[in-house]
Amino acid sequence: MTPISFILLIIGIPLALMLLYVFIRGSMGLRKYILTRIGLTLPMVFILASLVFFIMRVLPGDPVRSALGPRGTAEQAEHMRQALGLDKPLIVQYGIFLKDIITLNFGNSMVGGHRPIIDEMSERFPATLELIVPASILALAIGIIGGALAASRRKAAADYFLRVYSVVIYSLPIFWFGLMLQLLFGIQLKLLPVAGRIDPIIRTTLEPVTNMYLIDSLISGNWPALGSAVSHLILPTITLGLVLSGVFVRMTRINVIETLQADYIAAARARGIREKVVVYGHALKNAMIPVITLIGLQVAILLAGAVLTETIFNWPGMGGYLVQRISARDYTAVQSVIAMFALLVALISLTVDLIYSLLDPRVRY
Amino acid sequence: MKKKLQIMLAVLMVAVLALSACQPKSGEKVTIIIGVTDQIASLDPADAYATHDWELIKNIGEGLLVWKPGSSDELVPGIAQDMPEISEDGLTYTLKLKPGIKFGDGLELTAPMYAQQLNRLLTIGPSCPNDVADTLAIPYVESITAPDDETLVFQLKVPVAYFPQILADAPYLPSHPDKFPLTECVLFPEAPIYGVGPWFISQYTQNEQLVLEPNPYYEGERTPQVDQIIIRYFTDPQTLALAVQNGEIDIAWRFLDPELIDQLRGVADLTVGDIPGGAIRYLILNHTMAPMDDPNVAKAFAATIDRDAIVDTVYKGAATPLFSMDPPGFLGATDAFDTMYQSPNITLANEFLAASGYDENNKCAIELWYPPDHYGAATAAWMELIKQQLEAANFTVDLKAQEWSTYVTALTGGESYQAGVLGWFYDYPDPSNYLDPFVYNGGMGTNVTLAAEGSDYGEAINEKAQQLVDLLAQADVETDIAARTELYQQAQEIYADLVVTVPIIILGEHITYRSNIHGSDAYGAAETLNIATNLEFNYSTLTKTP
Amino acid sequence: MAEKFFQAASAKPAEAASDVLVRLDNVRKHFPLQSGFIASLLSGGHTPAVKAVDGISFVIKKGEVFGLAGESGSGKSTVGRLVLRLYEPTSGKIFFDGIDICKLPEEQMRRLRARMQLVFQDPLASLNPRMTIGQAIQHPVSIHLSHLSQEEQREKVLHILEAVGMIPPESYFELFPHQISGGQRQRVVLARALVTGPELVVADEPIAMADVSVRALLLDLMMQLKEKLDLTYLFITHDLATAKYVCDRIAIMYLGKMCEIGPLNEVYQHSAHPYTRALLEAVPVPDPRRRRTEPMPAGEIPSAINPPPGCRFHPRCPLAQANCAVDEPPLREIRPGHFVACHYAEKV
Amino acid sequence: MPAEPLFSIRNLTVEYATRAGAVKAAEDVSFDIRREEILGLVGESGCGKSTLGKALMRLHRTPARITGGELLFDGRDLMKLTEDEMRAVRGAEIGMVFQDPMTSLNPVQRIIEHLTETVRAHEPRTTDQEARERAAVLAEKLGIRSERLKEYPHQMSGGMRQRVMISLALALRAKLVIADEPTTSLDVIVEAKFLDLLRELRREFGLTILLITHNIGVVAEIADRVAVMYAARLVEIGDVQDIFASPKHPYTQGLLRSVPNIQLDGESLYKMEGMPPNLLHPPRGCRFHPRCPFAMEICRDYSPELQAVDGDHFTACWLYHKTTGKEGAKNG
Repeated sequence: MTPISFILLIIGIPLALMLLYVFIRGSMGLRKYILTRIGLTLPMVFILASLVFFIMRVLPGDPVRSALGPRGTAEQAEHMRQALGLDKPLIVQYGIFLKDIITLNFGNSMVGGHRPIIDEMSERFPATLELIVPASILALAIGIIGGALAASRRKAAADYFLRVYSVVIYSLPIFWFGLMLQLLFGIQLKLLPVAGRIDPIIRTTLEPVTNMYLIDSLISGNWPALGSAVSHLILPTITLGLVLSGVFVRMTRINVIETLQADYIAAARARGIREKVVVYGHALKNAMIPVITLIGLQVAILLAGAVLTETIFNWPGMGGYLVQRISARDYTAVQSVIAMFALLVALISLTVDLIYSLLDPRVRY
Repeated sequence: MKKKLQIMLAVLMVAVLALSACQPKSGEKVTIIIGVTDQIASLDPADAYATHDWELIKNIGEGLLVWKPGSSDELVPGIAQDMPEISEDGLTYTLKLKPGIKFGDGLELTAPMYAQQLNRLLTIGPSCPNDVADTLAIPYVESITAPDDETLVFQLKVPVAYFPQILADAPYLPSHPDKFPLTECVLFPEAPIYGVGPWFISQYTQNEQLVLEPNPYYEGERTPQVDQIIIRYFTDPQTLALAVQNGEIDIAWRFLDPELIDQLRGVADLTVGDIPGGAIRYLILNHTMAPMDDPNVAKAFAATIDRDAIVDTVYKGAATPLFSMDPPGFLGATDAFDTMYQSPNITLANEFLAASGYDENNKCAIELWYPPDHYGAATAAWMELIKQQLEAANFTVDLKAQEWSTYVTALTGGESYQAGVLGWFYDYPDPSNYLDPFVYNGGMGTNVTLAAEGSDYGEAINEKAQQLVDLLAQADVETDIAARTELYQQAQEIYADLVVTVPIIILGEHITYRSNIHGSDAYGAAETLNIATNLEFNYSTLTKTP
Repeated sequence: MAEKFFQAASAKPAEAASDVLVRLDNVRKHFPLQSGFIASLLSGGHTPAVKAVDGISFVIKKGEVFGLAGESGSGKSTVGRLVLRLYEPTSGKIFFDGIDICKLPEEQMRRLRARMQLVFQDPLASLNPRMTIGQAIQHPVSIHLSHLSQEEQREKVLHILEAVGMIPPESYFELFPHQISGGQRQRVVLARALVTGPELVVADEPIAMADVSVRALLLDLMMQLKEKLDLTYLFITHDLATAKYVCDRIAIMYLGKMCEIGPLNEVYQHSAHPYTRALLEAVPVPDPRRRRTEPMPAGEIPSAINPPPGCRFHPRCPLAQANCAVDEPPLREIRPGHFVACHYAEKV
Repeated sequence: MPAEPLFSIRNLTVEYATRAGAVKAAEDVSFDIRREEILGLVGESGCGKSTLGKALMRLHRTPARITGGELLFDGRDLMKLTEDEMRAVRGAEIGMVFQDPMTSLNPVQRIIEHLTETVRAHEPRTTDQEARERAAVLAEKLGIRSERLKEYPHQMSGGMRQRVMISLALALRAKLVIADEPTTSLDVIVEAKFLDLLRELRREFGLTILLITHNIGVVAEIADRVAVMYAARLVEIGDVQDIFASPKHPYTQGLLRSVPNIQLDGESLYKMEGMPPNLLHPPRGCRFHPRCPFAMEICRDYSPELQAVDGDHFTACWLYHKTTGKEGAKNG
C-alpha cells in the first residue's frame, strides 16, 4: 500500500463516511457538531503526540546505545546521533517532529532500516485493521446475541452459563488462550495454520494493493490467496474476538435487563407482541444505545488486545510494531504510532457518536 | 426476509469453508521456508553488522574467499581465482577475480567496479547507522585499488594475521552499483536485489517474509538445489516453534528458547541439529571501581562460578561451560580459568577474599547487573544462580536489572557498574576477536586499560595489563601459526589471572527442521544442514524431498 | 381519635412596601440550546433559546404563602430557582429583603443563602441513606453557621427536630433514614431545610409525590412551622386544588409569562384570564354530581423556543380577537391587588 | 345492567417474593367488570392496584406471581390459557394504557411502527400497507393527524402520547382497556381532554374501561362504579354516586375527606392518622384498624369480608356486618 492511499484509508474513509452521514441527516447543527468535534480532535492529538515526544525523551534509555550494543564506541554513537538528528537541541527536534506530524510525513524510523515511518505504518496498519475488524464483529455478535439471550433467560441455565463465560473469558490470559487454540486447531487437529496472515508461498503470488490480504486477493481474483488469508485469520480472530466478547456480553446483558424493566417493554407485552420480538426487537435496540458508547471506549482495549494477539500469531501489525519500537526507543516510530492511534480513537469515537445518533432518534445535533 | 438472511449466511459459510479448504498449491516450484525471530536491520554490505543480515548478504553474494560449507576453519577461493598473494611486509594483499562473474541481472563484475563499491566501506561506511566499517575496515585497510579489470589490491595499515578471514566477511562482498550508490548507504533497497552469489532477493515484505530465487548467472560451487527459499519473520519464539511443528515452515532457525528446543526434540518428523555455537556469555568486571579494583576480589569472583550448574539447570544441556574467552576449537584455545581456579572452589575464593580482609563477618558486597530485556528470559535465571554461588563464598550480592540501552551505556562506559553480564559473537573466527576487544582501549568497560589519546591500545592500569596488551598486539601481526598459538596461550593465562572478564558459557545454536529437508553430504555437518560453529548457513546445500 | 382540622388561610390585607421580602423586576431567563465555546462561535451569534421565563414581575410579602401555579413548561420552577439565584437571570432584577441579589458577590450570596431554602419535589429521595438524621440536618448548619461550636450546632439540630414534631429529638439523632417511617422522613427533610433559620422557603411541588392521605398531614405541618418560625413560602404547584388550602395569594403562569396575580379567593372566584378560567375548570372535582361540562381550550401548550406573538395564549383562547395576536397584554390591576394580563379580562 | 359481567375476578391473590419473604400485593380480591362500564379502582401508592392491573392480563413478571384465583374473561378462565394463547388475548381483547406515556412508548420506534407491529402481531396476514391504513384511520379518530404518525415518541407532547397509547390499545378493537394511572403525568387541561376522549370512546366503541388511579377527582369525573383498595385488599365497591354520597368504609370516608376540593369554600382537609402499613408485615385483622377511628375489638383479630351494604354497594368492614365475627377469617 502506498503511503498516500494509507493516509486516505485512515483519515479519508472515516471523513468520507461522516460527510455521507451529514448528507443523509443533513441538519445544520449536525454539521456544526462534526466540525466542532474534528476541531477538538486535532489539538487533542497534537497535545498527546507532544506529550509522548517529551515522555520518550525523559524515559531512560536511548535509541543510539540500544542499537549499538556493547561494541559501540563513543564516536560511533556520535555519528549515529548526528545521522538521527538527536544531537540537535530538544526544541529543534520538537520543531522537526511537529513538521513531520503536520505534513503526515512522520519522519524516519531510528532503528532497523531507518525507513520512513509512513512506509512502515502503511504496511503494518492494514494488517491490524484486517485483524481487529473481524474480531470486533465477532466480539459484538457474541456479545450482543449472548447478552440479549442471558438477559431474556435471566436466572436460567443459559444466563448462568453466559455470565460464567463472560467472567472466565474476560480474565483469560490472551497469551494462554491463543496458545491453546494453536495447539488444538493447529498441532492436534491440523485444521488451521498457527502463524502469519497467509501462506508464504501463496503470498508470493499476491500483489499487495491495500495490504489487506482479504481485499487484495478479492480484487485480483486470487482464490487460493483468499482461502489462505481466511484460514489464517480464523484463530487470531477467535482469540481476540472471544476475549473481547466477555465485556460485551456483560454490558449487553446488564443493559438489556435494565431495558426489559422499562415501561415500554411491559407495554409491548401488553399489546401481545411476541417475547422474541420484545427482547431482540425492542429491548436490544434500546440497550444498544449505551452499549454503543461503551464500545467506543473499548477501542483502547481492543488495540491492547491486538498487540498480544499479533505477537502470538505472528501477525505483522501495528501492535507488535509499537512494542518492538518502544523497547528499541525508536522515538519517531513511537510518537507517530501514538499520534496515529489517538487520531484513530478520536475518529472511531466520533463515528460511534454518530451511530449513536442514528440508533437514538432523540439525539439531535 | 428472515429466510433470505439464513440462506445468505449459509452460502457465505460454505464459501468460506471451501476457500479455506483450498490447499496451498506449491505448483512445480520446490520451496523451502525458513523461520527466524531475527529482523533485517540493513542489507547494505557497507553498513550491515548483524548475523542475520550477513547471512542474507552472503547467500545473495559471494566473497573473494568463502568458508567451505560445513567447516569453520577452511577458507577457499570464492570469486577469487586463488588464495591471496601476500607481500613480504604483510601489508599488501593481491587477488584476481574469476572471469565472467555476473550479478543476478546479468551485470558483469569487474575489478574496478568491485574496488569502487568496496571503497564505500572506507568513505561512507563510518557514517552509516550500523557502521560496520569502524570495526572491520577502518582499523585495517589503507586502500583498495584495481590495477586492471581482474586484479584487486588491498593495502593494509598494519600487518593483520587474520585478514583473509576478514575478507570472507559480508562487508567485503561485491554490492550492486545500481542498488548501492557510492554516496549513500541504502539499508533497504527495493527488491529485486541482485548479488553475485547463488541467490537473489525477489520479494521482501518487512517483518513478514523475504523471498530468494536462484541467480541465473551464478556459476560457482554453491548451486541452488531448490527453486525458492522463503525467510519468514517471527516475533515470538513460541510461535516459531509451533509453526515448524505444524509444518507451516520447513526450518526453524534462530532463535528458539532452550525449553522450546527441549520440547521439539521429542516431536516426530522434526530433527533438531545442535551446532557448537560461537555465541558466548561472560561477566564483565570494572577494574577501576572498588571492590573490583582489588585483584583478590576479582580472583575470588572467578573462583566461585559453577558453570556446570548453569548449563544443567538453565540451559538443560543446550550450552557448554566456557573456561576461556577464546572458545574451544579456536586457535590456541586453553582452559585457563579452569586450570587457574578449578571453580567452583569456595575455599580458594574465601582465601582470596581473606587476603583482602574479607571474611564471614565482613563480607565483600558487590552489585551485579543484567538487562532483563535483551538476552532472553534465561539470563535472569542464571544471574540468580550466580548470586547464590557468590554468596556461598564470603560475598553479598545485590542483583540489579536495568533496561538495555541504559545498561549497555553505563556498563561499557565503565561509569557506574561494578559487574554485569554481556554476550559476544565473533566477526571472524579468530582468537583476536575474542580477546582484543576486552583489553584494548578501555576494553568495553573492563578498564584494564584506560582509553588514551593517540593510542589504539590505551594505557594499561598495571604491569600485568601492560603485558597482556603487548602479547595481544604481537599476536595480531604474527603470521607464523605456531608462534601465534604460543602467544595466545600466554595471553589467556594472564587474562585469567587478571580476571579481565569471566567467561561463563558458550551457547550452542540449534536448527530444527522437518524430516524432508536435507543438507548436503558432500560437506561436513550434514546433520545441522551444513552449519558449523561459524554459523555460515548456505541455503544452496538444502534439498527437499516431497 | 384525633381529628384535626386547620382553617384555610384567607387573604390578608395589603401590607406596606417594607414588608416585601422578595421582588422580581421584569426578570427573564433564557436557556440557550447550544452550549460550548466552539459551538457558539460556529453559530455566529444568534443562538436559539428556551424562553423559560420571559419578563415577569411580582412581590412576595413577608409572612405570606405565595402560590405560583401553571402547567409544566410554564416556567414556574425556573422562577423558584431564580429567586434563590440558583440560576442567573438573563435580564431583570431580583431583590431579597431589599438587596439586589443578582449583583451580590459570591461570598455575600453564600451568607444570604442561609436565609432562603429550597424544598425539593421529591423529599424522600433527597436524603443520603448513609448519613444519620443528625448528620443530615447538621450538614447545612456546618456550612452556613460555621462560626458555631459543635455543641451549639447540635443544639440547633435538636431544636429543629423538636419543632417538626420528632420528640424526643435525641432519640432520632443517631438513626438512619431507613430506620424511620415515611412521614418522619418528610419531617426530617423539612427540618433540614429549616435548621439554618431561613426566612424564605421555596417549596417546589413539595407534596406532588406524597399520597393523598399524607398530603394533608404534610401541608398542616408546613403551615404550623410557618407560624412557629415566622416563615414566608413561595409555594410552587400545578395543583390548584391544593393551592386553595394554603396560599394567601396566587400567580398563574403560562409559557414564561404571568397571566394573573391576586389574592387567592379573588382569583379563584373572579378569575379574569381565560387561561386561569380553563385551568380552574379542568381541575377534577371529587364529587360525581358536579361533573365538568365546559369544553377545554383547543391545542396544546406551544414550545417556549418560539412562543406565539402577542398574547401567548391567543392561539388557544376562546375569546381571542385579532389584536391578541399582535399586542402583548400588559399586567393590569382590575380590582385592588388583582392583576391580569388579558385585553378582554372584563368579558371573561 | 347486563347480567353477565365482561370480566370476573375471583379470589385473586398476587405475591411478590422478596428477600424478606413473600409479600401479598393483592389478597383474595374479587370483583366484576361489567360490560361497557368505566370502573375506577382507587387506592394509595403501594396498595397493590397496579400489580392487580397487570395480573389481570397476566403481565406480572418475576418475582411476582399469581398464587390463586380465577380470571373469567368473556367466558374463559385466563388462568388456564397457555402463554401463547394469553399473548393472543393481550392487545387484541384487552388493551392496556400505562401511567407514563413517555416511557411506555419505545423511544427508538416511530409511532406508526408501534401501531403496525401491534396489528401484525395478531393478524400476521395483514400487509404492512393495510396495517398502516388502519392505523391512520384509527389515529384520525383519536385526534392524531396522520402525518404525525411518522414521528418518534419524544417529538410528541404528553397528551398526544397518551392518545397514541389509547390508539395502540384500540388498534385491534379490544373489548377492555385497563388504564393504569393514565393521567397522572398529564397537566390538568390535558387530563381533562383525555377524560373527554375516554368517555367518547366508550360511547362510540362500547368500550369497557378499568381506570386504575389514585386521583379521586378523576374517578368522580368519569367512573360509573368505584372500587377502593387498601393494603392489598378491596375494601369497598359500588356505584360512584353512592360511594361519594355515603362512603361506608372508614378508609373511604377519610380518603374522600382528605381530597382537596376546589369548588368548596372554607372547608378544611381531613388528616388521616398514621401511614399505610408495610405489606411485608401487615397488621392482623382488618388492615385499617390501627388507623381507624371506629376500630373495635373484633377488628384487631378478624379480617372482614366484602358484604353488600345496600344493593350494589359492598364494603369489608365489621361496622356493617350483620353477623359479627363468625365469618371472619383469623389472619396475621
